[in-house]
Amino acid sequence: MATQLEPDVHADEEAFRTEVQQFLANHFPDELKGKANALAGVDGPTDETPAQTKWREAVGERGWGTPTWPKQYGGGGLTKSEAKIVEQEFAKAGAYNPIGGMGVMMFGPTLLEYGSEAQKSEHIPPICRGEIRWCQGYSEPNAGSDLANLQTFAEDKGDHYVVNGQKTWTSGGQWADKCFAIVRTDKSDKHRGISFMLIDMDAPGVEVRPITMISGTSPFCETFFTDVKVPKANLVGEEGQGWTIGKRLLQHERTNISGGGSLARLMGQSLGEIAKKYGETDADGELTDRVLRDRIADFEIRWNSFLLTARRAVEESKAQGGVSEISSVLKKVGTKLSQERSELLIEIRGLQGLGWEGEEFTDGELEAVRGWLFGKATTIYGGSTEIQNNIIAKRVLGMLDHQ
Amino acid sequence: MATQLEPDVHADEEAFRTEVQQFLANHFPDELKGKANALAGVDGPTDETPAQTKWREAVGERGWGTPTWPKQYGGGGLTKSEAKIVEQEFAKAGAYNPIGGMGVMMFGPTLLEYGSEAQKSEHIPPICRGEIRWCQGYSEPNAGSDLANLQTFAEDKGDHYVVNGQKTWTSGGQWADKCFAIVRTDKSDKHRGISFMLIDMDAPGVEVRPITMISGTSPFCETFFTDVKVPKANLVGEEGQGWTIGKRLLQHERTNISGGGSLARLMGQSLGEIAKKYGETDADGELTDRVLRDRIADFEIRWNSFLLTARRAVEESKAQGGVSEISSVLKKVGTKLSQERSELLIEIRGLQGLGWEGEEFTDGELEAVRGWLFGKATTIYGGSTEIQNNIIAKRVLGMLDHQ
Amino acid sequence: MAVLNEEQEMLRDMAREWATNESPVTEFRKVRGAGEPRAYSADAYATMAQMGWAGIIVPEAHGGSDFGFMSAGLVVEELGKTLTASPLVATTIAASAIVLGGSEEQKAKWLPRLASGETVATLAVDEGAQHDPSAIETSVSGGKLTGKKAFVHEAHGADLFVVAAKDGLYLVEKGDGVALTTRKLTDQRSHADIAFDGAAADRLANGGDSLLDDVLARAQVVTAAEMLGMAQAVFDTTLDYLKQRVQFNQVLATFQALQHRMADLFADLAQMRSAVEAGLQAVDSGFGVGRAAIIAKAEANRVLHVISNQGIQLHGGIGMTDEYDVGFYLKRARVLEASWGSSSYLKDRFAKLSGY
Amino acid sequence: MAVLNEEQEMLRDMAREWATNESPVTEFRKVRGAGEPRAYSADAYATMAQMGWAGIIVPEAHGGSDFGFMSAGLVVEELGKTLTASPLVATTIAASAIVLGGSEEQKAKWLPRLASGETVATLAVDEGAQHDPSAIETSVSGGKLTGKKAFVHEAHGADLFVVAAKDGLYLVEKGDGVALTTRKLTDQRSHADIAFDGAAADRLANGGDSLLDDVLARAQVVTAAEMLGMAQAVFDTTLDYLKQRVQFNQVLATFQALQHRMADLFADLAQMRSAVEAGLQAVDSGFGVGRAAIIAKAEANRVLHVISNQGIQLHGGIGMTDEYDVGFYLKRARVLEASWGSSSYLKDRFAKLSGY
Repeated sequence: MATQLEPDVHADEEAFRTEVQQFLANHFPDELKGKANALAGVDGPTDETPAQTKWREAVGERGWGTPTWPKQYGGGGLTKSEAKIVEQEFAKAGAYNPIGGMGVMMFGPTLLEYGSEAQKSEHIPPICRGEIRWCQGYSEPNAGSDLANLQTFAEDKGDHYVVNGQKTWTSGGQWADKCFAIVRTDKSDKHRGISFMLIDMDAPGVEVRPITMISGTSPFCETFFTDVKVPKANLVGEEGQGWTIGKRLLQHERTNISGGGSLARLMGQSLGEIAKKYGETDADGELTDRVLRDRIADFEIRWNSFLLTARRAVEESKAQGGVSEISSVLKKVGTKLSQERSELLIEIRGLQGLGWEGEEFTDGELEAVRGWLFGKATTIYGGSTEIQNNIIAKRVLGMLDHQ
Repeated sequence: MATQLEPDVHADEEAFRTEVQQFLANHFPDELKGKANALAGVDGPTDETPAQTKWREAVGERGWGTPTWPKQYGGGGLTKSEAKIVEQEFAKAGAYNPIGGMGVMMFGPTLLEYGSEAQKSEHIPPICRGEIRWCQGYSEPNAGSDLANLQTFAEDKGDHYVVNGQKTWTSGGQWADKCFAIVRTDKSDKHRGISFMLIDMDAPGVEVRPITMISGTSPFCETFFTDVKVPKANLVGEEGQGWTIGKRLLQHERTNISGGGSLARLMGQSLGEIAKKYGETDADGELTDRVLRDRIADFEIRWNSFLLTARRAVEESKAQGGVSEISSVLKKVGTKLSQERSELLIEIRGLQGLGWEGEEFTDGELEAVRGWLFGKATTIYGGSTEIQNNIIAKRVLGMLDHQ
Repeated sequence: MAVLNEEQEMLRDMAREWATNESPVTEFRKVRGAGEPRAYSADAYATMAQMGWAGIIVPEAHGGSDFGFMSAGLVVEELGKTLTASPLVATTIAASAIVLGGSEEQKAKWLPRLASGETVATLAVDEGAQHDPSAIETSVSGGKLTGKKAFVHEAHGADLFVVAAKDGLYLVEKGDGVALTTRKLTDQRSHADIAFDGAAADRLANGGDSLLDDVLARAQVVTAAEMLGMAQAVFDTTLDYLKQRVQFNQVLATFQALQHRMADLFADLAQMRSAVEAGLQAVDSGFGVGRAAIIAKAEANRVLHVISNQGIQLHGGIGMTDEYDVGFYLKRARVLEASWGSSSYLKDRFAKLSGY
Repeated sequence: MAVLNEEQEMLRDMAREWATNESPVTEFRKVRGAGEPRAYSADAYATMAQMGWAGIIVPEAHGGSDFGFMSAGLVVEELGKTLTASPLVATTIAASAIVLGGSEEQKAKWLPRLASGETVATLAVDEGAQHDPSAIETSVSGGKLTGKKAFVHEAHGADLFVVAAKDGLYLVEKGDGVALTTRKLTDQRSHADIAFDGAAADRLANGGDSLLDDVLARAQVVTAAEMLGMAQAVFDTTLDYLKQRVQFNQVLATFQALQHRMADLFADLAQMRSAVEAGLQAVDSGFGVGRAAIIAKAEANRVLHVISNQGIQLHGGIGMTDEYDVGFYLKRARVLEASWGSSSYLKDRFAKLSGY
């Protein structure tokens, strides 16, 4: 499908590629090579080294951490193919993208779509520069899967709201500067009584209590709001539009959970290879434990099939110009398989695979245990497997209550 | 727990044992040794050989085919321990019990409990003599799991009813003399509008159409009733009592499906032994296919555990003087396991395990295929697995709709 | 499903229309009723060949359309949906062996006949009840092939056998030294053991050492395509049934426990379709064929097994009757599951290819 | 559950009352918080021993009650329900080795101390991360034992080790030539690798060739009893939670999909209980012990695995927090699943004993 434009595009792209290479040579320090973005995770605070700070600032200035976001708000303003080049060159140089977190993954795209000019100008640039961390104020003790049941109330006081209530599962709440939250502004209408607003985490009346998880980490908080003043300027969209905006944002979350991205990284190493390290092999280099070998192959075949399904969902969506109906199964299947993998990984290692701490365990072993435990959450948050099943049965298969 | 009565009881029992042995010596012909009761199955008509007829008549005359039923109606009138002796001595001699079928397993016990004196005198003796075959008129096309939805209607005409409607899954309907049926006598009350009545299969207006199953056999029929006259004498219990009586009868059915009896026979041969015939073994006599071996062991461990559960249910019921709550899982678990076993049995044999007919397949192989297919019904009839799950969740676990 | 080009869409639509209108399951009932060992309608196969389906993977030079395996899979899937009995799959697999391994002369002789439907062919590899291409005893000496092959698909209608011997694949024509013993399986299609006793054999000399593996990969993906159609049909039928059947004054489809089970099956079916389509595409692209074919057939085995069982259970009693079609899918399913590699065989192969 | 005699009912009720009132999971939280490698409360264990629980399988002549394994299992099950941290299971297993294999002198010396709780003992068999009694390298020469044992339960509190060497079981006291390396596992209980370097060892000379197998069978059934208590507790807690938690204006327990899952778990739990109780009874009767113990532990592994996972899922987010107890069961579950035989080890043994 060659077109006559190709040579020119190609030339432009090569020039841009050289620019990125030059930038990396000038700004990316060798000592950070192969390191991951400390800001990206939700499970730890961030004390940046001076080198990390410098690298973040350099990327932030260019907007290349959010490459396709509009330049006027601090994004890179790049085309998709340019963004691809940035990604490729960063990868070649072993450089991480220092801009990340929920601001980039969820809040930014949503605000770009629904925010006012003033809001975008205020909030997007610091995200692009990696200066501000956002957290999500969605779930409440009695509004988990049934999110629309939320009770946190924002009372209208003229030029501001006064917010009272409690949020839970606030990811990184203890380290966040700001919170995007859905709150109730009208008690008479379950869905249309919800509004989307932005709350300063250091405002008086905001209290944060980290929740320790079974994995021993505390990536989430309970967040209590007591008479917290929120200026009306911090309402995104209209009053009552929060359910629509909030759900749009959840689509970004779901894509992140199921979307191969983190899962594919997680699955980087073949279970077969790991099993060979921990168990016996025969003269052909095959695992002598044929039962384990069978189970690993069983898993990996299904995992491959899942990757093919994820790819197919993308292709179908592109071709149809809408979301493919099989996208509905990705979260359900991907999270189940990643949990299965974690269980197998532990089992392969026997008791050595159940370490909690201590030098007798490798980092990989300990991480696998934390990952196994923390991974139990993937079938619960972002729409539990049960909710996914309801959605598939009712919306995709048409198994409606009334027909 | 010796008591002083023991010696006498013992002497009595020994005398009875001798009587049974004598009876067998006099009446059981060698040519029937090891044969099964042709009448017991639901899947074939019965052309008895003269020897079979003689043996049936001999046992029928004594009432030993229904050993604990009252003597006045043609039963054996034996105590439980005497009945045990009959069973033991028959087994020793390789003699089958020639009295069987739905009359013995389900209808007889129910009629003995709910029938009038006249009904018992009329219907029980021919059952004890193995002269009459009964079939079950329960399910209808729109009353399967939801049995109470049945529509077959019996109109009161003074001294008789006129029955119109359709039954399905009438086991052995094409070979049966009589049918015990539940029919509607009152359209205004779902449960209390049902009555239990006895219908002659050769009455005018009764038409029977055998249903061919996926296994190729036709053990069930559709039965059509068109203006069939049923005398009021054939109503069992009161009008409107049919649901109670009918459910009681189903308890006998359920016991038969799950109760280890037929299942234990089915499972007689170890899967491991069969697999050794079809697959390679190593020097220790172990299956070289370790994956298959693991799956067989996995199955057999759970099967053993099921047998232990069935035994525990009996022990608990005895000790508590009521039905143990774990009895509720027996049907669900037993039928699932027997289906799993059938699938494994086929898989062990590869394509040789999928024979439909022909001399290149052994009888055992062909039976396994029919059994595999027919066995799919066990999780459907007698209260499907889904119904069992509802019962367990609601009645045993108390997960009620309103609480 | 996979994104198709225009040609493929036309082909798929044509196959769907034909299968739905001209070859619903009642046609298979007729074939079964006739009780011939060949177990297909020659007229129907002639029509299929006229529509070009027997030549989809055959080069244009030899009378085919060369549309490739993805296209062949589309047709086979549609035929699988209605359990159409025909030697199309067998002939396609056999043709692929000639395309890969045949000399120009062999291709010129056979491929046009296969593409036109004039000749039916089939692949004979296994010598026992389990798929095991490493255990071949059949041998050839002086152009004469001797050995026993077990459970050969579509053997009764076949004029040409592609036979695996110790040292490669051979073409053997029906005739002297070729004796069939019918093996009637639950699917009530054509299967036979074949005794070759010094039958004239013509070697497929091209295709290199991997010829047998390459042909088996094609057998796996095309069989998986048939299984995909079957699984889809059982799923669709079951879903329809649940939406119609009322119990306890409620449509079955509204029971949450059944909704969640259908959601599980829907996800399984999505996985199966991705794997099967990727397997077919891999054959066309030539990239990673062996592995992709194993994934395709393994997922087909796994998912069709589950769906064929659940289809029966969710239909309840009527699913157990011969009058309903769903049982036919169950019986055909197990035969295909056991052909060209059971699940454990495939997992063993996958592990081997993955190096563990 | 099994039909109990009066003695057993009293014992079970006493254990249940004590565990519920004196040793709920908050007590384990205290132990965990204290962070000592021994990981149990000495006071609590002293109380348990006073109630006679450390001597349940010890003959009366040696200070025990000789109630047997079924009785020991009842107590262990109750303690498992509340995750009571104690060396009771380890000591019971070690005591059984002395009962079976000890000389009169050894019995007289050790059993009274074990029964009174004065001495804590544990069994050390495995030398790697997987249970494998066929791979023992530990050897004894001139009464001195040398070798490495891995992941020994309750090692930190133990004064006495029952150690498997190539030629049998030996008693080794804490002290010279015995060096512990703490191995902190997810259950945050006491585990350690032990290096024995010429430690004084006293052979258990009775019990015959099958001594190790017999002791391992006892380890399996008692461990399975702990797992049974854990599974029951997770099941009960989850059921309670589902009956209380409201979502979408509906109590979770009324959702049919959850009802059917709980029915499945209830059936699994019934199977597990039957297997575990039969295993304990088999040890007491002496009939079919090896096989019964494998069935018990295999079912315990299978069912606790499923229930511990489902318990988390059905609790939703709060089940993921350290504040809720359900995660503790999950973490302890995997450690016990891997101890004295993983599921695949047990299935291999079962097949061996069944002759295939």
